[in-house]
Amino acid sequence: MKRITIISGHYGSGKSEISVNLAINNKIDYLVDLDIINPYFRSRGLADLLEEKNIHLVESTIKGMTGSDLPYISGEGVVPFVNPDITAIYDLGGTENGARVLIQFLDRVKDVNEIDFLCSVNIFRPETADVKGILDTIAMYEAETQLKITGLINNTNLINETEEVDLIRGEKILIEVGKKLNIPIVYTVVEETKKNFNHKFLGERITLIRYIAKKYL
Amino acid sequence: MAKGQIFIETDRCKGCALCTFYCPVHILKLDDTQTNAKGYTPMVTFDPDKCIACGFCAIMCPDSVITVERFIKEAQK
Amino acid sequence: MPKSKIVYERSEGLSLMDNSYCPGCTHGIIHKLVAESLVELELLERTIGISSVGCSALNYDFFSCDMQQAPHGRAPAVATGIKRVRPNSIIFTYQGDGDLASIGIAEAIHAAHRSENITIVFVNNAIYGMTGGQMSPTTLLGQKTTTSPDGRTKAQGLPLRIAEMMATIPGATYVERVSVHNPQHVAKAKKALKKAFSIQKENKGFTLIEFISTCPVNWGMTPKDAVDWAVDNMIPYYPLGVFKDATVGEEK
Amino acid sequence: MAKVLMKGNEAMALAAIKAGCDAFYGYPITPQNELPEYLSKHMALNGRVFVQSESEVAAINMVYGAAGAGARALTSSSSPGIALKQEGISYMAGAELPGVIINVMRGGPGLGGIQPSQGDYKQITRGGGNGDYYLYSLAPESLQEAVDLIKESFDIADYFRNPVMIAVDGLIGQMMEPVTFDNETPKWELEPKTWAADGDRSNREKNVINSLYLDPLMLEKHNLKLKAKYDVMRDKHQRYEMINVKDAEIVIVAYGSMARIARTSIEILEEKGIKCGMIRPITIFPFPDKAFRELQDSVKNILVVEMSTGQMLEDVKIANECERPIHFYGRVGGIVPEAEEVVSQVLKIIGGEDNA
Repeated sequence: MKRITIISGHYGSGKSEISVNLAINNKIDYLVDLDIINPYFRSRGLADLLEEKNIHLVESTIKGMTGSDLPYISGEGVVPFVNPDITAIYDLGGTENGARVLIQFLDRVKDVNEIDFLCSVNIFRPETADVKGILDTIAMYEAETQLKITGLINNTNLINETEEVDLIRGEKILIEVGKKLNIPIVYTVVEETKKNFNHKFLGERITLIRYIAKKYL
Repeated sequence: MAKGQIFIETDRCKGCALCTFYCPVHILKLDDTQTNAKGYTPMVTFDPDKCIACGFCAIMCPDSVITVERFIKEAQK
Repeated sequence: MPKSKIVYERSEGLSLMDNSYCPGCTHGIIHKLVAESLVELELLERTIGISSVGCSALNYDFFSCDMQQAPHGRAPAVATGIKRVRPNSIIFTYQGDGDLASIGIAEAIHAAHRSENITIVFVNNAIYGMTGGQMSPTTLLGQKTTTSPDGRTKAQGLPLRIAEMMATIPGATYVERVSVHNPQHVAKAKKALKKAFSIQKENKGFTLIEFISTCPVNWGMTPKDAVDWAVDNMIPYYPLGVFKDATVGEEK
Repeated sequence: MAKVLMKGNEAMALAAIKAGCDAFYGYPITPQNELPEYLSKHMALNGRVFVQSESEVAAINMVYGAAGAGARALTSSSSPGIALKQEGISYMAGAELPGVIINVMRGGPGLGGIQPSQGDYKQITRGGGNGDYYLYSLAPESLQEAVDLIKESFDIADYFRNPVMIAVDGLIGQMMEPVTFDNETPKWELEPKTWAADGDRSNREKNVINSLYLDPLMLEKHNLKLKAKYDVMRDKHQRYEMINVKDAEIVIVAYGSMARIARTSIEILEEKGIKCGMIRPITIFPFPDKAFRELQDSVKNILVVEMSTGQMLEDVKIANECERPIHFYGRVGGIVPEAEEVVSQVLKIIGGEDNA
């Protein structure tokens, strides 16, 4: 895992849950919530949990504004880019607007090689249901951020209705995407409730615990 | 000799008298001796032979009660 | 008997019902012009008019085309809703100064802003006629109304010049102010309306014709005095003319 | 089309397209923004109309116009925006125009907050604007139900010539769930819209869309005609779901997201050996009072659970006709009650600690 991981993807591609799981599992220093798109289900709602885990949450300039749609981005978001001792995960909002937020910090990046810019893909999202849709989405993120996507996350799921064959089908599509762009599948996400999926998926497996949306599902 | 004539739907006239001020040959007036179906004193022509069929009265009538007919001279045919 | 021809008659764009306006109110003249323009341009059968709130609220009965009655000030929004789903229809709103210049100013500006293919017939008589003669945004300085009993002062706002203002909106295609105070100006006003409807027919965008109109009853004058008062007092403040014509030079 | 994973607001938008919605007019407000955003892209692709208006007031009046011209029109908003739309909604009801309004509720009053709420219950079920009218109001509990009801809602609106309100809270708008758009939904028998002022007068007399009746006798006649329509809705078109009510000792009344959470409460109570049922209103106007007549004698208490301070409570009291004690539990401010909170409230009632 590189020092900085930026996670992009359409809303519903699981960015926030993946960010929180990765941060907790890998004892990351900073979780930067740059999601100005979703008013609900954001990692900033987990301030207490993250503090307990010693993860510094960077969110709005107004602390504790879980219920806010004011898009105040904290300047603290730049810290991981300038301090080489800090590990961080950046959680972007869905859509091109969400990706655009990142641009303000990019001129402070010292070494691009320290950054993984991942795109999380769920083939059950209509926009990313096939190779073309995914390529278009990635092209859009790259155009907005002027950063190259360095890897893919296979987050194929229908929440509780996910079957192992779905993830395998998602993987096949992502392999094709990876070939075209010459990038790997870095992670495959399997919900903890689906531990029995034995298939050896490409990339590291994230056994996902739903921290954010669990109680409503 | 009249160049035309006007027809007035007397019962629709509201007696506002606007037409009377714009008639260039001054042949229109309100008729104080009668009231129409609406209760207004309607407009009448008192000297129809002078009508030049200019249409000004009809153009200025807010209630579209005036129809204007222009005579066509045989020579112009 | 000499032969003859009809040179002026009641427009078929008007319904058979008598209009309900007070004697001498120039609303009636403006209605005729709208009706005649639509008939002469052969647009009547595909026209939908939007009645607003004010003295003209009932004019859905006076025109012979399809009509929809709108809430106070919202006629341009209603017109937008219709035009977008019925792009081949011809849409006009008929709004007074209370309706358009006050409560409905946002809807009017944004219809122009989006360059909606609609025509606004804006009737400015400087007063709220229907509700009993209150001050409107276009009431003149010094003019007495039931809510400016000592005459309008600057503190109540300087009268709004709607045509000039609408002409500044980039999306507006054609904006003209006209008057109906004599037969010559009635003819000019009709020409302006026909131009506006023609622009709409060709899908060239938003058009607004402002009419200087009268209110003999609330102004407390005879119909003819009201017309003269409008000429002497309104036209100097609300000058007549074309304020915007985005179609100029287009043909070349 | 198999199942896809969609966000509530997107799913509702696509359902409207599938329902043959001709035009959308709307204005941004959280938490429903994904709905117009989705339609801004997809309406045009389907040859339909999308307009972002200058205000909610303008948006609903555009819907009023389009509906008057015979089109299937939609608008969406959230609570404060719905309040602004009441003018046009009242005109639509008065002029007997169909149309669909989606309300993704957030907390209030005033600017309130952006988190989920059911605080608009009265705004939705009492007409909302001026005058004597009601909206047929549907309150789905899941994205699938929202999709199916929206697909049907345009038919319902056309059938009654009355606006239909889709009442969901922010949670339904924002959550992700698998949905399919292939479910068969009821098709209503609809008359051609010969009344529409659509600007095609070639084969008919002129049409007028209007809600103005200056003659009191005419207006009374019109009001009674509208009432007859609402009576038909009350008599024949109540919708509700009875969950686990057989032999239940207590019954929860909850709708929308709240019902979804109460389902979990019922499961937890079942494990504790307590038989708890639920009446889930699907229409909140007409309120499903018939459901209360189906309850058995085993039901000793009723618990109303809402994300409000008791907006639906009165309707339950009226429907209950003083048959049973009624208790209430609610959270407000955008806080969604947890299933366990509802469970402990039920335990209190059964233990005699909560007097209705």
